[in-house]
Amino acid sequence: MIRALRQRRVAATLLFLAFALLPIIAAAAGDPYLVIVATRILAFAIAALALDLILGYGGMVSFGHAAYLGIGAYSVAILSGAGVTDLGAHLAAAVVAGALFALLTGAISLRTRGIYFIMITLAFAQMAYFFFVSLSAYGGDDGVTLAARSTVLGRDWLRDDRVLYYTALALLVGLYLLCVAITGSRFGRVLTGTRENPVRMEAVGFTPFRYQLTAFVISGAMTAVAGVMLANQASYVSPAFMNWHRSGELVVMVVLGGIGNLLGAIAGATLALLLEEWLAVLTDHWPLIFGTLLILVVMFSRDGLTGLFRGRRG
Amino acid sequence: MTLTRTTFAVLASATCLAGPAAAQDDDKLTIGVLLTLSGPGAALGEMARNGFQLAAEEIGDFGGIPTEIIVVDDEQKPDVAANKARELVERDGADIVVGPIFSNIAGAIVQPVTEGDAILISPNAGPSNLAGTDCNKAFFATSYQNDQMHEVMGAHAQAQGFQNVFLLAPNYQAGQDSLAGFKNSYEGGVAGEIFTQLGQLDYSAELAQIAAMQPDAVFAFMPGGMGVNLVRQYRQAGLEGIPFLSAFTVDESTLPAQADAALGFFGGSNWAPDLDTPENAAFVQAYEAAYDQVPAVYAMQAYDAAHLIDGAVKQAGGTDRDALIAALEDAPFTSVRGDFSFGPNHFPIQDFYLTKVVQREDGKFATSIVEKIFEDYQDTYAADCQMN
Amino acid sequence: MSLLSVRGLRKSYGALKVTDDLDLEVAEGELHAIIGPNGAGKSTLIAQLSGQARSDGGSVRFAGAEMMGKPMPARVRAGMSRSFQITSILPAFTVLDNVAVAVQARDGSSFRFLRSVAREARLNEQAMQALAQVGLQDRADLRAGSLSHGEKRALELAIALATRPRLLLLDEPLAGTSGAEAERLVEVMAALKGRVTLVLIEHDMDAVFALADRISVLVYGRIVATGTPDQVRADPKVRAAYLGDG
Amino acid sequence: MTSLFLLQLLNGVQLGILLFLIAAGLTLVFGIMDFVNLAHGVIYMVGAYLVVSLSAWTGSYGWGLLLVLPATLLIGLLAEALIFRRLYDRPHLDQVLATFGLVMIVTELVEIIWGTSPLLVTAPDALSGSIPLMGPLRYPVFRLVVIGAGLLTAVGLWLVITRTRIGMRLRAGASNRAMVAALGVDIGRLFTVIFAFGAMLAGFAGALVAPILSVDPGMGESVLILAFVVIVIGGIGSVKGAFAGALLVGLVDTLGRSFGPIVLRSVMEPSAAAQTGRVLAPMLVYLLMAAILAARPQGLFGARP
Repeated sequence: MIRALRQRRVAATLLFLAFALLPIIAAAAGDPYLVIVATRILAFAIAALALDLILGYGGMVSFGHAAYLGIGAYSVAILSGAGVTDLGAHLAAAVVAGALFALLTGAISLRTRGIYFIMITLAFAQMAYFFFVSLSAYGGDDGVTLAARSTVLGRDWLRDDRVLYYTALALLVGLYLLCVAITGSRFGRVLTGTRENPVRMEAVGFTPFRYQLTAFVISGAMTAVAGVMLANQASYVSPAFMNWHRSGELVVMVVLGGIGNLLGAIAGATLALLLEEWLAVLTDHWPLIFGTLLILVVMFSRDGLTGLFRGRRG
Repeated sequence: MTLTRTTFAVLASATCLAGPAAAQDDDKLTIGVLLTLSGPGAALGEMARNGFQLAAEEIGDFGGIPTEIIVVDDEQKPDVAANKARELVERDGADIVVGPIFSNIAGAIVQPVTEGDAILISPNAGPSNLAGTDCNKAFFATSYQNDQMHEVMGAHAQAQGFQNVFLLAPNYQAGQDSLAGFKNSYEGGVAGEIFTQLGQLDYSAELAQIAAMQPDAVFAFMPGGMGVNLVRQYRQAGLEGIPFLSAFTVDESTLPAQADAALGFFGGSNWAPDLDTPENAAFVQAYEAAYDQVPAVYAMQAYDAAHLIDGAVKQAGGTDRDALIAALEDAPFTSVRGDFSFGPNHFPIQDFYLTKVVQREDGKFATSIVEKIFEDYQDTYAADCQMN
Repeated sequence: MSLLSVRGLRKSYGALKVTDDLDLEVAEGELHAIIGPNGAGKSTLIAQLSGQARSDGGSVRFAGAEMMGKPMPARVRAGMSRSFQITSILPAFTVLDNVAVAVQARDGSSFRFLRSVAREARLNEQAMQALAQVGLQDRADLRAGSLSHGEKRALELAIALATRPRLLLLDEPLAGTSGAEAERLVEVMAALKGRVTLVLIEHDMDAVFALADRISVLVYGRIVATGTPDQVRADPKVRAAYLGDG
Repeated sequence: MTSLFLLQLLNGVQLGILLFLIAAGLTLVFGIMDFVNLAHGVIYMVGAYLVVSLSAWTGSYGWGLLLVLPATLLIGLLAEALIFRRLYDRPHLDQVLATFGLVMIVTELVEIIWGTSPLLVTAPDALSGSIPLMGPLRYPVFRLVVIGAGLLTAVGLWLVITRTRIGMRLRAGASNRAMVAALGVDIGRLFTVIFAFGAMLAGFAGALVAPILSVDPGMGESVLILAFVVIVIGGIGSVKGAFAGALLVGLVDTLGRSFGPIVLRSVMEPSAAAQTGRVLAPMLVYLLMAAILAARPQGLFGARP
């Protein structure tokens, strides 16, 4: 137990250190584009982390988490359009909007179980998708190009790709630590217990719904933060951010890294995006390989790709 | 000329070993082609790729300079496209990016390309903001401004003296722009105006309303699969007595699936396969021989884009960006469309036609020019363009 | 004064009346066993009393307060805990955490997000006490799923005890246990007598007659007899229900 | 106005029946096998593509349609044996992922085999026209065929489920899997049959709508989510529920689209009404679903969990 904790701390330190050194390596290799790809990876890692909180620890398979990416992204677009460019304001708006949407849809979705829950979260995400598609004030389906990235203290520091990258990294590390704290807290224990055996939790006096809904709201708000970073990275926002395929990809990331493993979620996001990028270069027909890989992982490994390797070794 | 696809692995190792690869040296021209090659819109992207490839094979080295062409797929996802665009410009050192097909992708890639010191040439998408207030000296379109096709149909409806036209478009930005464009040049009455759901399958509810109202004509903007559904259901509902005017709804990308259901339906366009110029005849013949399909405007515009680049590089004598932009503004090439020049907003000034779906002697379906509606027509947004 | 007072409790599945106008009084401090042939509705009764299953009608008063309509968690917080016939634990948790989470349920709010729960000594101490009561203190750090069946039954009991109930509803705590394991559990229950009010459903008649202060006999959803073990043993209605004679 | 309303009602029913055809197979697999199958939409798409190729090969749409049935049944059997069989006892999450992978694979294969352009298959001439209804209103003959086929499927399914031995097992399997196993029914075989049958229904639906709808690589996706909404509203596992849910979604969508703006205009000014209508219309069926699930989490005809 203690050893596992220490191992996790070492792994986390190494992973974040690697991320921290990446821009320096990229600069040395003369390939600044790496930083751009990596920023995108960080944004998705935040989203995967948030999804893992409810999926891995809460046992709630949300198939509509892309909606929160979109909500976060549109928080940037809408506030920027109104002249508010501050990153803090964008983050705050995204967190509030994401939490609110999660509260409303979660309160209905969590009345259901199993397949119903998967389907209803998917349907709510579609609803959000169509809402933004028909919202012509913000370009509808065409989306909005951001005039500039968010500002910090009125300065346009984030224009520099590396500053944006380190901001995203700082957010990721902060949210990772938050998730570690949450999963180890009283609340986290109730959440995990509910995933294991909801009737047992009721029989000792907990009302699972409240804890699940709270976790759902936290996760939604966190995913919206990822949306803010994604919008800044792409300098562009559109309803395509909340396409249901995106929701599927988020679940894939969490599973690739091994569910209920916060570092795994980050690793899964990294792996999935690199794989996508790499396969797309290898062949036009990359979905063929990606899909096959996905099926193999599901059929032969319980703990994602990391488990696949571990399993091989014995 | 070498036609390659970026290999991430190769690039990654190359950049690690060889250092900066993004150097823009004058003895090599790099063209990135960023099109939708997977997903529901892939058919259009493939046509454009084919058109560009056909021209590239004719040209060889663009402007006499060794040329590398890198083709990438934007997956019709704006954020993916933005990244691929940056990759093309910053990592591969593309001097020119040709793309995209869809307007929503254009919004996502125009900044990464133009701020990365490359030039963006759109073989199809022509959103109003890029033609007007957000016009950009490093952005060119070989296509049209989106509204123009709709304005053609509006003018036609006006000329026909229609008093009562029913309007139909999907509920998204391009759909709303399209109906606005139609009404720019049509002053008669509107029998009804319906925005359908994006990707809608079944149009019977709308068709029932049309049947009940018996308008003089229907104007529809239903690109891709939606157009296939609408056109077939329109015919099956027995409405063919009501003239069907459209834009981007019956063209060579969808006609194989619409076939005789679309016969006699009207469209507005800047071109049709039977446009009578020698260059066009050669292009259509070569294209059909190479790809066994009738080209649509997307293929034609990408074909023109390649020849435009060839001419501009020749005139500029290299890949210097400012010289290239200046050369591009002169449009130093012969378009298959005949007369072609750029307006101050870098959108074409060209002729527009009323087209009609016909079955050719070889049994294939194509659009055919009925009459010229606008001559040397410039879009209405050019006035808003303050290019610096 | 009864701690638990049940009046006219009803529940049916379709035409089948599982609980049929049932009355039951459980006095504070007693160990009240409920016996009856298979299918008499014993487990359903526990489910209804604990709030897990909805009742069609009647009244369940606990310590003077009406419990009808309240969900299970609320009844637990009021002081009514239960164990399950089919072992219900958190298999991936350690034995200690299984109990500590029950302690946590009545010890302040669980909407605490940042402080590490593993370091909350008070929770763990109380959990250890509950484990000691059932003799599992040596097993505290094992995964609960890895325990033997008898140990799981003991853990189940420890979890219920950790909620500090005034009334404990035990649904066949000895189900599936071996002789030695059963003996241990009977000792534990004997030790609890007098400190906690117990309602015990059990098939092991030796255990029931050894432990119970009073016994109620449930047949087809009704209590047909209530009394001391000796009274029940002598009751002809009970003999009829069990032996089919008389 | 009244006749238009009646026609729109008919259109709503027709859309509903179309959705039912797709949802029927899905609800069997979801409900009885407790299996999340995202790949249902692509099987529907494959059915449509196959009918295009088979019609061209046989020279007749009718034969093509008939041949699609065994073909998709075979595809169902194959997919079940290779992949799905291993996933029955897995958590829903695994099923979601594996079938998500399958969606990627099949979509890509379809693009490789048939290309990305929309394809065409035409119904026989006798069925492609329209018949006069009231006044200027006409109704396409093929729509009537679709309605007829949908109703036949519904009745056929109802007969199979209520009147046959296998149907009895299906019903029992939906309510209690362990009990059916205890009765000595080979659950594995039963599931193979249900799955292949579900695939065949999906393929049939795809083949049936191919003459009205665009046959393109995106067609499976657009109906999949609507089919989800239908079966969630109706209650997962209930064919009756799928029928009711499909009709409800069809009617709400069609009537909402055509008469919603009129209703809105009566309570607000025209431009605001147009804007509101535009935003609300695509969300309508999802709002309907949310409302129904808020009141009945198990759907209209679903068993209480």
